Amino acid sequence: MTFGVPRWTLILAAVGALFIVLPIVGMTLRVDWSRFGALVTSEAAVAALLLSLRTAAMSTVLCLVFGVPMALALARSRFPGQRLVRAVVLLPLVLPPVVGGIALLSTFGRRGLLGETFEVLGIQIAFSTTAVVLAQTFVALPFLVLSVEATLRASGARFEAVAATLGATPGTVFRRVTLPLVLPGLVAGAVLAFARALGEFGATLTFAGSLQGVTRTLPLEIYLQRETDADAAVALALLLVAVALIVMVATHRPRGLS
Amino acid sequence: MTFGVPRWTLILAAVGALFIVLPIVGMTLRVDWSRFGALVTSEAAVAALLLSLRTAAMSTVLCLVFGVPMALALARSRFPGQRLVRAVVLLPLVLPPVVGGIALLSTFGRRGLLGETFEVLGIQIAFSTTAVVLAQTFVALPFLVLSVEATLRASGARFEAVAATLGATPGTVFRRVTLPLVLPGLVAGAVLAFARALGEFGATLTFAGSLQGVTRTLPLEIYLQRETDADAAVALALLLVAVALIVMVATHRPRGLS
Amino acid sequence: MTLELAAVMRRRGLEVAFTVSPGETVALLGSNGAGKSTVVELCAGLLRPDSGRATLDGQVLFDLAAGGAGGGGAVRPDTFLPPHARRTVLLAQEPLLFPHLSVRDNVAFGPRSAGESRAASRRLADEWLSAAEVSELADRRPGRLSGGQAQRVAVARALAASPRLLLLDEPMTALDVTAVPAQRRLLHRVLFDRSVILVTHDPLDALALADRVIVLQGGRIIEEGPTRAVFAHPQTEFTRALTFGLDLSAGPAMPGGGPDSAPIIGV
Amino acid sequence: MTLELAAVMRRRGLEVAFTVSPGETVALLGSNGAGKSTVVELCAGLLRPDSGRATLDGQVLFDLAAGGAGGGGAVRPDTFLPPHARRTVLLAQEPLLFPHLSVRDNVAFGPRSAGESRAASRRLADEWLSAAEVSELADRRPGRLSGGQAQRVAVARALAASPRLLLLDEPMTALDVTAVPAQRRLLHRVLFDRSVILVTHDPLDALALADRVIVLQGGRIIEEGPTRAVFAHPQTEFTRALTFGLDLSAGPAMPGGGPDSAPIIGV
Amino acid sequence: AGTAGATPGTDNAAGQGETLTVFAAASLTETFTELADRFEEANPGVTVALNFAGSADLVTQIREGAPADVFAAADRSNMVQLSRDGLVDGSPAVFATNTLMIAVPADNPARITSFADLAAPGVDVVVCAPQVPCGAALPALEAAAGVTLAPVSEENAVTDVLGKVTSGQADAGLVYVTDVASAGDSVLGIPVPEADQAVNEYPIAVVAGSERARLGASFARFVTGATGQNVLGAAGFGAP
Ligand SMILES: Nc1ncnc2c1ncn2[C@@H]1O[C@H](COP(=O)(O)OP(=O)(O)OP(=O)(O)O)[C@@H](O)[C@H]1O
Ligand SMILES: Nc1ncnc2c1ncn2[C@@H]1O[C@H](COP(=O)(O)OP(=O)(O)OP(=O)(O)O)[C@@H](O)[C@H]1O
Ligand SMILES: [Mg+2]
Ligand SMILES: [Mg+2]
Repeated sequence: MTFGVPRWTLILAAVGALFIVLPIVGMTLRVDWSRFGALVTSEAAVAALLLSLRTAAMSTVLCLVFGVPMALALARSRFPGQRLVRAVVLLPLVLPPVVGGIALLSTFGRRGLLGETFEVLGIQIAFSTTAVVLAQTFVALPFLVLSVEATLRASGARFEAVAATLGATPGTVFRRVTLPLVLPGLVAGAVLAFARALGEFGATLTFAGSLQGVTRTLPLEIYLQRETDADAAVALALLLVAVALIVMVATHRPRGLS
Repeated sequence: MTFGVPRWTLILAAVGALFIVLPIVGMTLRVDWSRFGALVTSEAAVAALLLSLRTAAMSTVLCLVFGVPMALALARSRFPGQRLVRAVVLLPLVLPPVVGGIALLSTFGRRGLLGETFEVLGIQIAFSTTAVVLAQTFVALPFLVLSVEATLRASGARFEAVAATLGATPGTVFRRVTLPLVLPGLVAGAVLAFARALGEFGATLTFAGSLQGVTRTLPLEIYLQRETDADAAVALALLLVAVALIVMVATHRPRGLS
Repeated sequence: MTLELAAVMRRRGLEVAFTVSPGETVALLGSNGAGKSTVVELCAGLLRPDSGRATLDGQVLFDLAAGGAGGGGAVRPDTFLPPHARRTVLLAQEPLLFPHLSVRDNVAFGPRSAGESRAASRRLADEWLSAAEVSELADRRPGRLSGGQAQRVAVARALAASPRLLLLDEPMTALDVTAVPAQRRLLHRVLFDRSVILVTHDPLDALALADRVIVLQGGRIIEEGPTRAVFAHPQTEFTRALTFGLDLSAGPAMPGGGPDSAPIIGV
Repeated sequence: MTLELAAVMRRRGLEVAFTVSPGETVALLGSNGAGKSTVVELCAGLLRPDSGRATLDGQVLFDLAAGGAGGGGAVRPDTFLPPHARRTVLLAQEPLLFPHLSVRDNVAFGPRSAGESRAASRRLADEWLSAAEVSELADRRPGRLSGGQAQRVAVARALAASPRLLLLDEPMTALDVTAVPAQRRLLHRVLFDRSVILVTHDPLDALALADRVIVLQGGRIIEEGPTRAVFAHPQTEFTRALTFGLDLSAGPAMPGGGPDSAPIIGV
Repeated sequence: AGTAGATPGTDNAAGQGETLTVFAAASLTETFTELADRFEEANPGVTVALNFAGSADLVTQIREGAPADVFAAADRSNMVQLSRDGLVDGSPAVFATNTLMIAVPADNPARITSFADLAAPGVDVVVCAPQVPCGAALPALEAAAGVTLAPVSEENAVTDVLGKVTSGQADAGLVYVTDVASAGDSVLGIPVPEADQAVNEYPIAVVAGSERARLGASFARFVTGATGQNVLGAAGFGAP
């Protein structure tokens, strides 16, 4: 039972939900259903969808591998300049599309800070699927870090202290106490990161390029379709929305600690 | 003191942080500093920055007004279809730019679901500053809802129950217990929403257009500058990054419950 | 302020029915897991029984048909008064002080919610803090209290809310031995003219404070009656163990009583 | 396993120094806020003192110069052993059972962390659960336990970790009266050959379990000595109040002792 | 040009304080900003509000009822789409042309000298996708030159092609002559002789239903007229 939900808040909540739901419904109503099947099963659409799913999944894994430690460092330790680091980590959220791509080019591009190092090592990032994954990871990482950090802070460190007094090493505490306790936040963060990676557009376009089957993800395909056929673009957008919805409904199950 | 941070995670955290920091640094190195001052103080840049700050602030307020009740409803009550509602509320995260704008036009545009109703009422939304605020709210709302919902779930309902047994009505519980307890999450969510609104591009361009002083926000100005002068675009992007950084460092101070 | 309660809660294996008369203090005794906390949480409105009916002073607290939550064909609609409308106050087994409020504001929370002004609530809070002998902690945050200090503040907060029915779940936990007699005196003074349900594991608390005891076991009432009568002639194994070594020949056990009036407990 | 401890922690107003000999059980007594929990948390490594030195069996637990954390010019570098490397186990004042693990896995956590196999840890856990008389709760989640049940499981979890130094902060809280003698017997059996610091408010626990008592007040040790000697000739007001009505003429108070050996407490 | 606070669609008294809203392709940002200033000078009391976006974006916006008076597109097909919906007043006039050119980074790392060099193995070439104006012309160019390219990326906009070249990410790209001109010395332009086989045309028209159709028509004439051609020519655009 809950005791802190005044009734007037429900009205505001309903208005807020409608504000998001209506445009999605409105978009659905614009779809030309007679052509929908053909549009979303075209070779280009299928290739883009598959590429999107593959790259978004890989980005999500990268986000988990690097994002969870980042959240842990931000939530559980203190170091000079911590607030600045947190703010910088969140910056990809604010970068408009294109600018993120320019930033990535300046570092991982052929003439970027690290580009020559990579070139020497024989790693070719330019115009490859790797570039897409990097772009998506860049924009999705903040989502994961944020979710996990918030959950870590809220769950507090008391159980970790108890585990340590019972003889558990930091590794054991991390594996058997911290991770299971923040699992809801972790799953939520991973779903968000996946969703954000799935919708990534600007950085991919600028950094990775747009070639069918290699770098042209579904958002890029949508954008391109729009040049000639707005209906096709809306149909593809609906496909993207449907995929995102399925993933979210299937996995996003945040739970409290009670 | 903390007991669940194995040392190897710090290495991963550092790599992850570098992955975000380096591109931002790389971008900074690309700036032509001799022209920077002139570029960011041009009439167009200043107008765009002011418009961006104004509209992002208004969107953040709207997000708070509607998002907090939504988070409360999602975290504290149970209703049929809750998971679907949560997933739908997160959809603006996944929509590529432009598609969000198309969705908004399909609802609030002149030919949209509600457009005619508004027209009769004499309200013109599309292609006005109001449209910019709506577009930004549309994309920023999920961030606020998510942050606040996660904090609500993590903080649990125990203190709310105690308050109720002490005679506090739901309104009082909300004001004196729930809100102060989730304040860190609320501030974090508001900063995120503000940042996202500040960086909004696609939905604004399509739904609001790009008229200087009216709808041309800083990201749109960056996009336009890039058509003619890539250096100017990078300088403006750096301005955006600086503004976002200042806002985040100044306000983002998440704290645990302990 | 008569409480009449009959409730079934299957998940907790609970099925009880009893009455608390105006001004009466009833001690709820029983082994760990017997259902004591469940009973007081049902009274407070924190738990919803599967079925049953409870009234306080004639006002219905809950009235739920056996058909289950929102059962279909019942003529009488289900009633469930939310906690804040019950004017009962629960001191739970854990202190659960609001972490974001000072000790004073924690204690002032009840009076404030009842509509008192800020200044009056604070004055009241200071009075109760001094009654609980923790005045010097008034400006601290709960995170900076020791276990026993937090417990004393929680007691002060519950008493300050001045409810129709007071529900105390082990109010003496974590108190040091020098504080117990004072706390008992405080409770005795406060409980005197109120309806109270007091959960305790200490037969001395029951003797000192309760007019009547109810003994729970496995969610059922197994013994019930005036305190001294039950303790003098225990009928069940639990009460025998409880009163084992307790000398009831002396006069009524009262707070502050000297060693001559002291009952005995076995180790 | 000798513990030698000297520590200053200004934030809590604490300054203590004492020793616990191998196999000895020391009861830490004192009023609420005296610093008892602070002392055991310092031993466990959950708190860092401003300065001081502690060794367990010759191994340094902490060794901090008075200059403050990481003080500059000291020749001897500061040492602070993290909790998991101390092989001390703390039963804290709150049960704090891991909410995501079953009762059995909670108890098996210590053995697992010490490197036992999954099966062996579970077997050990079941043994300790049965010693604490809560075997039937093994498969539950902690969220579904009553207050006393949680406390018993927490005791079992602490004992199962079989540490060099056991730190028990009010282990008898929330236990029902029928469980107390059994729990005391269990502790007596377990504590017999270990170094133990036992925080308690109950003089009977001290008598039954402790070889020696240390009395804290305002963060300082105000009295110290063998249990029976201190209780027979209390030197401070606190111990006088504590032992007030406690009859020490009878033989040593032992778990399971009959009524004739029972000391008396005043209400 | 676009003064802060100008509200599109406000119907002021004719002549004094009139605001003309011009929707123009993003690639016209620089030239149309200057043209608007000149037009305001020539017509005191008139304010020109400029809305720049990709041509397809602008078509969407006008379809959705955006308050546009004049539309200047970067290719014919977007204008055709709009007139098919009956949203164009009269017939569009072509006011500029543009042709493709090879752009390479200033140091020309792949040593490109001709269109045929682009097909060499190991050369990363970036072009526009066939769906967008700058890519639509490509097949014609390839046919004329007898060379088939294997681009590493087919971009959505010519800006993106140029971005890849200026950043050195690509060895070469096919962009408009005007893009090379505006990119300054960060890229090197290499003319393609066959480019005049695939000329891109920029049409302008008054939007149907405009309340300032006469003023709009006069702006369109201004752009196709001498002043307009001077400004456009200086930016590298070809004459219609
Ligand atoms: N949250 C819960 N969910 C399900 N069952 C619970 C929950 N809390 C307690 N129980 C069970 O319900 C029964 C009654 O619990 P209750 O807390 O009322 O006992 P109690 O008499 O207060 O015990 P104690 O003296 O240990 O506090 C016990 O068997 C307990 O295990
Ligand atoms: N987290 C904290 N921060 C600062 N001060 C604290 C904190 N916890 C306790 N204190 C203070 O430190 C002193 C010692 O507290 P401690 O918890 O050690 O007392 P204790 O002897 O265990 O008392 P109790 O019997 O009530 O549990 C008290 O004055 C207390 O108010
Ligand atoms: Mg209980
Ligand atoms: Mg303590």
